[in-house]
Amino acid sequence: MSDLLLVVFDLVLLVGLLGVAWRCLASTDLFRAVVLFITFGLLLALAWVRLEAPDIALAEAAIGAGITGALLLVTLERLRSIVVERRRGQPDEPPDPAGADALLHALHDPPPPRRTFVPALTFALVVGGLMVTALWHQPDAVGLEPVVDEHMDVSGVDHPITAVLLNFRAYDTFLELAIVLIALLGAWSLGRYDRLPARPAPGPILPGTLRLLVPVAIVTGVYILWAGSHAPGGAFQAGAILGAAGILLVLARPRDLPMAPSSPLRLGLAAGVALFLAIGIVGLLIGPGLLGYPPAWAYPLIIVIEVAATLSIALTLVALFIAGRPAGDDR
Amino acid sequence: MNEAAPAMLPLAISGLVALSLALAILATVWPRQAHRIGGYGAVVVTASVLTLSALFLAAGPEPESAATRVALGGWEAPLGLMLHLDGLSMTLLVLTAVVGLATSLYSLGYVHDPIERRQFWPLWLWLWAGLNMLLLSGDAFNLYITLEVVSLSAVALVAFTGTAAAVSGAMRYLLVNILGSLSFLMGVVLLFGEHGVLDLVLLEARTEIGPTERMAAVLMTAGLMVKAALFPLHVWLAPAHGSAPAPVSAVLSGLVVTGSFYLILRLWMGPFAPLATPAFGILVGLLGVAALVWGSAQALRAGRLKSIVAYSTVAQFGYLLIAFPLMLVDPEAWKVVVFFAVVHALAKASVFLAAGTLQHAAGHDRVAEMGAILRARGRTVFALGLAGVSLMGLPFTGGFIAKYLLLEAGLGTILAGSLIGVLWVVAIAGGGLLAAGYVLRMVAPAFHHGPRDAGEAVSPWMDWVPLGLAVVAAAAGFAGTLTLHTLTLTPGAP
Amino acid sequence: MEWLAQQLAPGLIYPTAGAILFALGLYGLIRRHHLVLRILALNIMGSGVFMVLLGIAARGEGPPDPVAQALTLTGIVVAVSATAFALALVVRLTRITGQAVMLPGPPDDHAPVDDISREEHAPSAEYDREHRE
Amino acid sequence: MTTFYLVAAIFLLATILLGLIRVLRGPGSGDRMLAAQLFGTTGVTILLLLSMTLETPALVDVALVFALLAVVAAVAFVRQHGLPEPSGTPIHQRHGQKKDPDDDR
Amino acid sequence: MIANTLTVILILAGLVFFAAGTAGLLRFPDVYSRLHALTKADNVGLGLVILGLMLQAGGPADILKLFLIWVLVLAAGTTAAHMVAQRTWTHGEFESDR
Repeated sequence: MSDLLLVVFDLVLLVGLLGVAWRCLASTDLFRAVVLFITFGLLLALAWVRLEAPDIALAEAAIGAGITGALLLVTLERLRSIVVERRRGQPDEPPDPAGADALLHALHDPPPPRRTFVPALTFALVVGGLMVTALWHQPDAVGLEPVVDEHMDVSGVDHPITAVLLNFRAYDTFLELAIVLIALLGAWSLGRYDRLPARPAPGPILPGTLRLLVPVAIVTGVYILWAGSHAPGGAFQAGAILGAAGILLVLARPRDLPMAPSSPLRLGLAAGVALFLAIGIVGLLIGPGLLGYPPAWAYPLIIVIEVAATLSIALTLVALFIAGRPAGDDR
Repeated sequence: MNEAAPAMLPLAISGLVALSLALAILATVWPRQAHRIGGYGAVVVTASVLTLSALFLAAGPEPESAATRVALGGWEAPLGLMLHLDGLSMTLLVLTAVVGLATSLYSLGYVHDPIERRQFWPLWLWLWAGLNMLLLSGDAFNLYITLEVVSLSAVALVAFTGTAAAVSGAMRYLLVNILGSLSFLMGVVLLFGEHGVLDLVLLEARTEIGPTERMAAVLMTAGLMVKAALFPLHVWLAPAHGSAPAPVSAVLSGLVVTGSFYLILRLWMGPFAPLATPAFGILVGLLGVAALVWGSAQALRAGRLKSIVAYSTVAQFGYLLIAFPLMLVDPEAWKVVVFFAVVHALAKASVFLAAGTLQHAAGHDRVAEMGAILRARGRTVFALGLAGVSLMGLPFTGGFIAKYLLLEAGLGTILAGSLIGVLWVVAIAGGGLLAAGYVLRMVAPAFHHGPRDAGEAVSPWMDWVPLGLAVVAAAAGFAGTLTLHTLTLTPGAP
Repeated sequence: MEWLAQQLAPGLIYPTAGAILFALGLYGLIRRHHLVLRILALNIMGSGVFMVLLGIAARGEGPPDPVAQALTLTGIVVAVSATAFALALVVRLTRITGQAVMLPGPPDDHAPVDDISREEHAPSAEYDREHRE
Repeated sequence: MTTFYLVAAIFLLATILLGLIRVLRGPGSGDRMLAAQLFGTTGVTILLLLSMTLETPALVDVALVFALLAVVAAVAFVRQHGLPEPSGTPIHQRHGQKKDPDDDR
Repeated sequence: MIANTLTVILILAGLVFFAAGTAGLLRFPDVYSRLHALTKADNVGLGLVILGLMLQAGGPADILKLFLIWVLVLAAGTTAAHMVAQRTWTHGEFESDR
């Protein structure tokens, strides 16, 4: 009986997921698209839970609810303020530059022309159809689960996913940290950060809530980091939670962002990657190979790398939210 | 020396990866010295790649067991990641090192502002490290990750100048790159779903012709064709390469696009080898002819120096598509195609660098008004001409050897009875003619009478590096035998 | 009833839904022209790929394949960083061109070429001037 | 017992899909954000029920993270969206808030 | 046995409040009344469900964690409701699309 109910749960969830995704892409108003996308992230986290992947659900929750939603909303606001600034000079400037239709114009995308409808639809249907047929022909389970279990005792941690991430396929995880850093270097190369325009929210409620939430977020982040070695959790989820706490602080007081001098900030940003490579090179010289750990030292080294990675990811996500290099970097 | 070499090889491979990553991190953490780290680092990386190639050749492996596979972290194939070095990746590593060194030295003179140096060099070193790792990687998912490292840093470098053309070109390039990577990743996921293994060599042993392989082949090849700007999916190339800084467009046209082509070749020689059918080959060949004609036509019409060179990249990559049907008939022809890609990358990089110097001197790069600058700067025009000659394929240059061998393979197909072979031969010869057209269009104003104006002073790096690279591109002809010998050391290749 | 439950096992429904999400994102990417919507379409395509991967991992009775979950986690972090960079680029593009829509059309030859190697292009001089007063 | 949790989870999922109507139709952007906030809470509840159904205690951590980060989207919405403050609105004078000189107008 | 029936009753009561919250969200005329529907579903609906789950929870740690979740959701609900109401009150519904 309960597996039939699980099937019902799956169907309702997937119908909701596809519906939200379709409406999100079909909406002419950008804000509605962003809200639908946040809901899409929530339903996606439920899908990962249903597929027995609590780690991924944790990451989707931390990154989807915490980082992507706020990032999209801030981007929409930046687009709006840019469009309003540029229209101030033009003759067809709206009567009140901060008026409703300025908001309308900036965050509105007219429905696409009819002519691209049929080719786009047929192309997408062909690709989707071929993929579904390929997937339905595939045999049953053929994963690497047994191989991972054989080597779990040597991996230094007893949560299989953390073992795969930080020991068996450490090279992928290292490059992933590098990609987060490169994305930030790219955002910084575009120019210095602009003042984050913010609507005033006077009154004690916002600071009060933040005073309650930010410490709890930090404690939760450290707990999730520590739980990573034996239960779902780890560096990326913890980094995303601390990053979200950082974003909350930036949103609360966008004016006085700390003017961190460039070298300590860049050291913190690259700490995860630098430490990972240093330990990897030590592994190359005395251990089993590049990015490998001598078995006796696997657990402590993994913990050190995870702490550094969490710090770097949290800093990088907040810097990506601000999306511009600090003036201190140019001195 | 002979028995020590194979033992040293795995250490040298891991050492090269660690070195290029360490340089990138050092430049990121210490931005004020980033240009010095980049300059000296480029020399060190090139030296280590050359010693690696010496070790590889000294090990003298026979073709079957040539591939050196290094288990990262000590974990063997199905579980861990393997670095994979064979003739094919060794040749392209040396190419990346040579073009990388030339571009780094050129950038020392090109990027002079202290603020911009701090942003340029970390991104460039990450791009170079990404290319090295892409060429050495032997795991399907790891290829996706290295492709992401290469594309993100390449997009950031394209948007570096900050003009409207550069940023919109970079935006289009980023969207195309992410689409290509996702399509590639979906192919990898389908293969993993079918076989449960990610390592390329293990995949090659297990793939047979089935719906999953066919769909994965379509998705991965389409994703890589988007990144390699092969004909039907090349729209993003001209605005991105045309408006990027000169050293960046040299690397993009030379290495990044060639890296994606290398991956297509690696996949179609490995896991997807049984899927290549003659009809598919002819289709790809026809796309190549279309690329050749369209690219050359655009190059002949373009108004700006860099646009000409960017469109010529699209045209020359038409050759690589034409070579695909040739490979189906005569499997040995794949070595010629790689040699052509190497020579093209060297020549294209030097042409872009020379164009950058001319643009710096003139303040603009509209071809019609470059006469005075061309007449005054003989050294750069000579570099432009020498590399152009190699692009055209005149005798004694690398381009000539490559085109000659391609023609030989084309004639082979005609003798083997396929009538379409005539089209390939005509296209290859005609391509050389068209290349002569747009190269001479860039160089011809130098021979007209008229005022000479040296324009703005150019740093010695920017003056001599294009010439050096052009000489190397031309001399690649003499290195033909060594390159083809290295290429034979690729196991699993026909 | 048993056949139905077996057919609708998560190992089959979720990969199918993932493939549909991939196609939906592809459709949205082609149709919509606003850059933020295109970035959302790419994110939805990425989620589709990860759903196929995790759907495959959930096949069979045993616990799901940890390698597939590790790959998905890596993919999610890569997707977030690419999205953040893309949004920064969109804001930069809007600041320069005034609109957040892709500019089709061939590059015009007379656009100003801001060559970073020339002397007059010196952001540090402008920075010093800014910070002198 | 687990079937009951599952029925409850399905019911809550249905309420989310119903709530989507408000997101699609909602005239003001405030309504949409409220709907998203409700979905967050319902999501937390579904996660708790699923943690009992699938017997995986880790899902309580996921619910904890969701509960924690539901605020980020709401704060980002309020601070970053909607019309900027027309100058001289009574709200400032009444609270004696020092008018932020360089706030975006 | 008693615990099970108590849990079922509490969770059912919680579901009623969630249903009321969603119905209120759909039916109420303007933002301010929808706020109340939302916050009811938060604190009472979730509260009852969490109370029901606390009976089934294993050790005291789980009970405290569930309680923490409830407190956090309360904080989130009230903050969001207050700030949206304040923004809407000061200068009208910011209609994003007519």
